[in-house]
Amino acid sequence: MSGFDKVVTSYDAALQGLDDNMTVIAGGFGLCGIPEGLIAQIQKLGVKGLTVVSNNCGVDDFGLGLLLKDRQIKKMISSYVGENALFEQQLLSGELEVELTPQGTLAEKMRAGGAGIPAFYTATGYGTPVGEGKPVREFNGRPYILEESITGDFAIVKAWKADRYGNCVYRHTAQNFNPMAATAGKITVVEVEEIVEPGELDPAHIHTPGIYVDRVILGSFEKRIERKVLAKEAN
Amino acid sequence: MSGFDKVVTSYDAALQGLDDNMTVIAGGFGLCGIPEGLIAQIQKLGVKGLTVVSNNCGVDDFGLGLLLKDRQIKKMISSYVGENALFEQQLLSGELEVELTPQGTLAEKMRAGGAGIPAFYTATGYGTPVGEGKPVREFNGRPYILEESITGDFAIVKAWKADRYGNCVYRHTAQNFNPMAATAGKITVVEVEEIVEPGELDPAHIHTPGIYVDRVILGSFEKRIERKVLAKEAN
Amino acid sequence: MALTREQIAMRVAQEFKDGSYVNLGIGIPTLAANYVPKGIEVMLQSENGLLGMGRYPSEAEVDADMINAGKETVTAITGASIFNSAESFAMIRGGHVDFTVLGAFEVDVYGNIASWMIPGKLIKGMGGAMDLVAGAKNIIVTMTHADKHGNSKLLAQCTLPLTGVNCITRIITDLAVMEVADGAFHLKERAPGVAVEEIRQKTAGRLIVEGDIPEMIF
Amino acid sequence: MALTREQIAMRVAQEFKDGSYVNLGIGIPTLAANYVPKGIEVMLQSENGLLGMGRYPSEAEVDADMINAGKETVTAITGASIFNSAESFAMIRGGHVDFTVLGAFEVDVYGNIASWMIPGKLIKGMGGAMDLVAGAKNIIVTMTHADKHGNSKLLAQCTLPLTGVNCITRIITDLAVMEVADGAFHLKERAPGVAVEEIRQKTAGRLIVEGDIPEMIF
Repeated sequence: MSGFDKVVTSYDAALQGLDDNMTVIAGGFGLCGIPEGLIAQIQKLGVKGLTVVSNNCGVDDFGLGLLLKDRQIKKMISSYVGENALFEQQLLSGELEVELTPQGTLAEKMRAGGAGIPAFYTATGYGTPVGEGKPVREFNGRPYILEESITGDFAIVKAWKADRYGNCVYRHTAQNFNPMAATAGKITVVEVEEIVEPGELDPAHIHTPGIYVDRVILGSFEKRIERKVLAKEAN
Repeated sequence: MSGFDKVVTSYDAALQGLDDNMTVIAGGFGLCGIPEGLIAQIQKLGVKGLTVVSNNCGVDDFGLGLLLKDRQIKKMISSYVGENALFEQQLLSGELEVELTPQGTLAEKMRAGGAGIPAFYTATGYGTPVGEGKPVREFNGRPYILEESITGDFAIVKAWKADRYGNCVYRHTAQNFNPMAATAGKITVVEVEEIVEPGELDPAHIHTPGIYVDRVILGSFEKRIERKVLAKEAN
Repeated sequence: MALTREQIAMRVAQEFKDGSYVNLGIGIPTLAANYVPKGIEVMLQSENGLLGMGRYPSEAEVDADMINAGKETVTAITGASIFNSAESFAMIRGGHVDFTVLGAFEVDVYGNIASWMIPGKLIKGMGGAMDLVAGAKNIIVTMTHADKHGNSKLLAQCTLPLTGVNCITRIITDLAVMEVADGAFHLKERAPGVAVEEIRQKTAGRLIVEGDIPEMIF
Repeated sequence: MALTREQIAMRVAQEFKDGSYVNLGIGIPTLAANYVPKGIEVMLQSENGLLGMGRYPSEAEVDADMINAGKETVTAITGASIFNSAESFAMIRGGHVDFTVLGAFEVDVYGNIASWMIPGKLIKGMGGAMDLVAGAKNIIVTMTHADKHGNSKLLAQCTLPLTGVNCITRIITDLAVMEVADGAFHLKERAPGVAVEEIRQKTAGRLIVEGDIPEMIF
């Protein structure tokens, strides 16, 4: 099935077509489950004016923080951006625009984008700054706000294993936003720890079916830990 | 963790609280992945005036068709009800109300019901009888209709395996509507082929986390096949 | 000569591009899977939750838990994935399926399609058809050009309850291949031996014929 | 005496019912996990996609792919499930989590809560807090009754940007347990040795004190 072979062998090929002012949706939660090599490649390409949709924006010297450092990001759509001094500077100086979005709404916006749902109602954010200017409608006596979906020119995703058809599985909590991001990119690129042959992944337990995936690249990962906390007593 | 032990040992206990005029959401696609024992128990209980939400309504003498036979169903919300002569009779005689809902909209309505999304926009059904009377809104120049979510007093679900905490996995295409149904019941009851101990199911590959499940019962299944079609040449 | 069901299916299969994801409706559309041209590979999506649908099973392979959207026993190819109905229609509604092929009672010059209900007769329901026509990137309608009484199914305006609006771009009948655009059917190919005049006669909606219309090649 | 952080956490833990699913915010709420009463079992949900969060790992168990919503390394209990963020917030938004415990800057008599932003200072974002207060069945706010300058955090109306409206029903501070209903705080318990008068003084919003107010029991 060569027509379905999504594997590319260089980061240049993985992000071919990425250009200035595009929207990039990135998987990951904090530094967990982030497509490290794809982020590095975006840094290397030097594209500017990006809108980046990601729950967080990395830290100063790792993850999406690298793109902040090089001033490649025009706008962030995130739920929490608190681990980043550069972010603070660029936000206060007006260089960086930020659209803070509740975490669950952000996840649902990505899912909706991939699923052809242009908008949905949620109680989250009603009566808060998040709800300002958004249509309100009552259902069963409770007010809800209308939230629109998100799609991107590119989605960059980190999976554990993928087969050549682009079927992916994620490891532990490195799953997080990755499956939704994968559905919402016009071009979806997945960076993985291991490429397996079709049939090696159990069909009933594939997290991201290959239909969502355009390119798969074998990466290598530092997997930096943001907050290492240990049990007080050893087991 | 006895507080989380969802296993019940009788069908009476499994459907305790089910009463006349309630809404029941049922998993299954055709006769595939249907909670056979729970349906039989509803028949035995003889409750009347039910609204049943299910993609199909079984066949004349099996699945939800049994509840039609005993005139227990007041209203069906389904996408396709074409395998059932009784259904036809009751519909034409005005005994049975039916709300035909596109299959993808039906699945999304159940998911939304479980996920606290009261309504969503979809292009499906716009300009057709399905869209009549529903609010319309344009996004990027295309019209979409507003569809409201569905929840039920009970959800009846068929899974392959569940552990005592209610974590479930489904087998092959018997998954279908079951995971969405499981999220959308005030009381969700899962009938399974096998009960396993917590830890036996891989945490990353659980289809329905136990938080959605109230009761688990070990069933036995006939698994009738609706259309057995064989390959022309033997392999 | 009007095409047989098999020939319509063969012509449909010529539309597929290598590496496409395809959802095939019941009937002629399903037959198209048998005629995918050499060198072209497609992956079949079945809307009950299967991507990578395979052939029908042998007696030993029959499994009640493994069916397709037509409720027939089926197998999965190596590299298939299986998922729930919400995920399946997220794929469909989200435009990730490249081709949808389905039958119809009527199609009109605005790309409207009626395929699920004939008032007065039994209402069986739309199943996944409304989602498919609302979501797929390319929709191909297959049908006979006229019904058994000779009434055209290609209309100025559909008369039956619609399945979807402004969504059909390509129609393959027993007589012709047509595109739908700008309020008209555009004749692209005719069945071998079928005259343009016959197609014109059997097309009730506005038909545009530009230049020489080639015969289909099989 | 005002309660310590640990004592607030202990009192919070008394709220939990056996077999409940609980989401604990950062800080005092997280401490509550250490004080769950004997005979009561709760399962912890972490909104990054983990149901059945366990203790912190040993050095050998540390895994970069296994973190909680506070981005700390963590473990899972036997019988846990792990899922994506959309599924995690489907649980939260859909009302499947029984208890949410979180801190706040301010709460008012209408059950409004402000907990995520102080204008003029850095905006870090709301994370999952807005979803949690919109979705959970029972929300418990933990905080000190007044700030370090003695200003009440229990107001007639919140002054900071809100996290959610009309959602808080129970507040546990270093001085008191209160319910929020009908436009007032209702005093239910006081910290051992703390007089009703002190609570009244430090509560800016309308406080209703009915009958004898018992001391908390630990």
